[in-house]
Amino acid sequence: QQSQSRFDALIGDDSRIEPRDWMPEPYRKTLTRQISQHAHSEIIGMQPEANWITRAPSLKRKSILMAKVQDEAGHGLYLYSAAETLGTERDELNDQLLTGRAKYSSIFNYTARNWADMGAIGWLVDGAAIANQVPLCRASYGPYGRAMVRVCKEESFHQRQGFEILLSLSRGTEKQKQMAQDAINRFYEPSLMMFGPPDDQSPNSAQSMAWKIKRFSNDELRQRFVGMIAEQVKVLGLTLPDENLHFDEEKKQWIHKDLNWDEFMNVIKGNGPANAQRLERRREAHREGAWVREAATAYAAKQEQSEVA
Amino acid sequence: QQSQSRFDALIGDDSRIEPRDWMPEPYRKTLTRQISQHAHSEIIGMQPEANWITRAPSLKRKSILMAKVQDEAGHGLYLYSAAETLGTERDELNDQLLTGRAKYSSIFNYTARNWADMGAIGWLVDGAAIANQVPLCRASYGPYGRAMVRVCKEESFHQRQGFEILLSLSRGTEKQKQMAQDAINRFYEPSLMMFGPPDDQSPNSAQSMAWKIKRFSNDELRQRFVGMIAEQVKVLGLTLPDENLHFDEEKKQWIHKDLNWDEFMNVIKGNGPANAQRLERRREAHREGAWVREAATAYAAKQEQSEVA
Amino acid sequence: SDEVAQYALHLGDDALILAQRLSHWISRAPEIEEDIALGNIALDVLGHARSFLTYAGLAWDKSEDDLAYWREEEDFTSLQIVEQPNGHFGVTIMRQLIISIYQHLLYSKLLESTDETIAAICAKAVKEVDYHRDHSAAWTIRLGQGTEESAAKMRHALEVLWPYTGEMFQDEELHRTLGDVAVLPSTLREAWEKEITDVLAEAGLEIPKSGMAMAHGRVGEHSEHLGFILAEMQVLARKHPGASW
Amino acid sequence: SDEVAQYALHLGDDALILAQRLSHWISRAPEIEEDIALGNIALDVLGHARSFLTYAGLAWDKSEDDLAYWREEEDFTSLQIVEQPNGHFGVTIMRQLIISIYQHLLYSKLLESTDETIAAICAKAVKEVDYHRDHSAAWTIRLGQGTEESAAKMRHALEVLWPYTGEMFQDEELHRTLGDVAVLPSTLREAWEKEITDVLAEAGLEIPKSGMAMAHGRVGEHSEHLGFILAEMQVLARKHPGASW
Repeated sequence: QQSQSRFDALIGDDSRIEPRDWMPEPYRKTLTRQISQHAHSEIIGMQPEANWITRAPSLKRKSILMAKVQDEAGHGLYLYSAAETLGTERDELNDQLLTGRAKYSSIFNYTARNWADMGAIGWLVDGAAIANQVPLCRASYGPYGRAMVRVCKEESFHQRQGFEILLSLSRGTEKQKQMAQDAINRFYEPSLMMFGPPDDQSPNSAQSMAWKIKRFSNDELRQRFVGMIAEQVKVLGLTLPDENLHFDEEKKQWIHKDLNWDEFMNVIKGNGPANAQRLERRREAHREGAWVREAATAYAAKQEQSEVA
Repeated sequence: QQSQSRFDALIGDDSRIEPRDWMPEPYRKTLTRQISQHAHSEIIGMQPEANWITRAPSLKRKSILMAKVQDEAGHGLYLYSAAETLGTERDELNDQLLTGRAKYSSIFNYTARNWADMGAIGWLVDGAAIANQVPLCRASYGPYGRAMVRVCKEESFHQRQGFEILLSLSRGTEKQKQMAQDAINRFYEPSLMMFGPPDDQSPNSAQSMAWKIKRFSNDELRQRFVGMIAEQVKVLGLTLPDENLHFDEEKKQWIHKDLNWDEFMNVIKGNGPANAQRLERRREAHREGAWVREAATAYAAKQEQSEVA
Repeated sequence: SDEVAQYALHLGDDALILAQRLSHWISRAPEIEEDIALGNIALDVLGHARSFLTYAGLAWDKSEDDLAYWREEEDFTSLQIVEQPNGHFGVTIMRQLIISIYQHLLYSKLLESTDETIAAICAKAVKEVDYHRDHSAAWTIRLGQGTEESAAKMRHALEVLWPYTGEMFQDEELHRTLGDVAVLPSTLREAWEKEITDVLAEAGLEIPKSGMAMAHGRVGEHSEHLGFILAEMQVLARKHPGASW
Repeated sequence: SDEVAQYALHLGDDALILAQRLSHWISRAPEIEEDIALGNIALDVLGHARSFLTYAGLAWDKSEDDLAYWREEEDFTSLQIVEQPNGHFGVTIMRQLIISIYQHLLYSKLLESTDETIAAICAKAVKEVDYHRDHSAAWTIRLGQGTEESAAKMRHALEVLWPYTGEMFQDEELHRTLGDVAVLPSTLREAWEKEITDVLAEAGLEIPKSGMAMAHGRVGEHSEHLGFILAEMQVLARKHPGASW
């Protein structure tokens, strides 16, 4: 009870909870789920972009793309480490992913069908991710907040690179411009849905806000994001596939099209265009890599033994 | 001794030796080696052509090429069956191939680097094979001779298809013509070497001739072949990479360039451009297919048991 | 008509991409008999593709090769099931079982298509597809009941491929427009499910519980695999525009 | 000069094709740490490729992309060792060990190249290649001494790759022409053999007895793999001639 009040005080003070601190089990559980989902998203999120590394249309773009996908692997690692501080091992977290018990960001279950998707993913998907994540840098759990600081810094770099890809295409040939518009058309709605269901249908948000994990509601974040891209798309000379998108001066909010939440739920359930492929790729890497991990473990054990002897 | 004289009489009469007949061990051994080498050559020979199936430049050519490579698999099967009648099992023959104890035709250790190679392989390689094989249709060992009849019929069809590929290219664009000439340049010499070393350096030939396995000497066959292609190349409007190739009216023979027998021996030893690749592909297919063959065997055993029960 | 051509294109694209996938096995199969068998199937299926594409091309003054080599990914109308990677032998067999039962039902019904050419192509194709179906069913049973390893591999194959079976039964506007020329894909579902369930049951395999992937290959929305398939298939032809071979 | 450019092209092509092969591992490695490590190596090597190709292109008024995307197979001058398929992780590691020991020796010597640009590129590259060498040596030892399975896989990797090591030490006319600009490949052999033998010994592996494949990548005679690598690498760029990205 003393622990609980100390915890409440820390939260109340906007101080940070650290691994050694007592915390309520639901807080630990919620954070473990959220951080590991985030880590899984980074790892699965490598795939749509890795899909274009070998075909990148210039060496410069290939190099930037490789670096980006590699950064995502790095983010995955920090986040798994942060999650581990809450007491669940990485192997267990990975197992949750491979067996389908853990989720990851639904957006990565869409396919990266053309090169411009590398731009749209950077601009819209990373953009939405940043909008979500910047407030998380102040999340009440220390290791998570600190991991987020590093992640956000790199992500905003990625977002700019994505925007640049689209900018080059939009200033390119007619076909390139079409590719860019096509990619934006496909990623616009899914990226808006990355903020989660509307506030009145998001039951878990209130608790997360109270715990100062979450700082803004889904709709607040979505508003901020849509406002930003509505401006940026003009620079591209392209359009968002949302004819009536506008800022309602009276309500002081952006009015966007109705989002397809049925599709969203269906993708979350595992039925998106690429869920099966994404998970199978992870499982395959795990399966085919088993002998390597076993050998590394065996070797480490031998080394330890010979050091002891 | 009675057996030996009966065998000698059959050979003398140009009759056929059949599996149930007595035969001298060296005859059995020589034939087993020759037939299985021939079978291996068909199987390994699938690879340079299979390399272009997925990239064939028209659906018609793709279809013809697929059928051809498949025929080669079929020839491999007849020939393994013929070899098995001499008392060695296919598994053992295959093992000899995979472990490098058995040889196959050295020509398949060259790479198929461009589409025109599909033409050159058909015209020159299959052409040389036919020149070698037509006399084998009368080989003294019955099952071998009969297998050869079927093989030769299909091979001559393949040769014509190869010639047609080159003809289309030679009548095509400048680049296509160059491809065709390049392929001929690369396959000319290796195809002449398919008949084996010059007669004065071919120690085993005499015995094979006496046994009526071989009917013509290496040089005789090479002469016949080079005369044929020297004519045919004119129809293509292309050239053989052998400036001084001519028929010497006095010696009544074709004079061709000196062949690079050092290279030939080196390729036979395993050091050709593709030996390592060809064998590894076979080993890989064998390795990766092991579970399938095991399952088929296990299933067959279960079926047998349930029929007995 | 343009619609009939579009329909022929659907059928042709399925066959073309499937043949391309299958042909990769030639010289790599677990035993030589299977090099021949898979080669045969690939060859048959390529033949169907050529007939359908040639027929489709008539409406647009295009040859089979124009359609195969000079369209972009988004113009291909193949189902995503045929684009799925070969994987291990069991995956290829399972994919073949799924698609050949489907094609057998479809072509059988199309014998009564009011479009004579489509009916005629199917009349030849249906016999061949019947063999493909038998071949893949026999292997599915053999591997399903073979060893523990082979049974596990077949369960894996089924799990990986199942999400792409839903797309095969999606009705499109085109099918309705075409009426008796075409077959409404949804009408094949029941028979297909019964047939495959029977084979799987004999193999000791169960239909996975997983849902269906959102797949819209018919309108050019493909899996991430097709781009790689086409890059390889088209590379040589595209280096020589206008050439004959 | 044209010769210097040609030499830079050799070095650049080796690096480019190797980077292309390595990059395929990203998102497929046995553990995430290796996604990062192999990605790092690929990225370094791609960087070297870009420097060398940019430099080569100066002589011919071509950009790095002109050279990477618009040459045909026979114009590439890469060694066949870098074209070899990734295979299992052990094959990739062994290929990396072979090539990075080689590149480390080569770049170290090229620090004294009389061509300043080449020396400068190598000055940066040699430090990175040093890490690649350490990384692949550490894995070779770990896998060679790990389990029976991993040791068998490493023996297999070595056997499959060894025939392509001979080509690395072939002297060409070009090297003689260039004198102190270049390094005669044959002069690297002894040091390379010593270094790799030491690593292999520590890994419990033996140099295979197999001979060397006739390989002439430097004059555009490639293994059958390169065509497939280029088809994929160049497909998008070639669909948009003249476009900027």
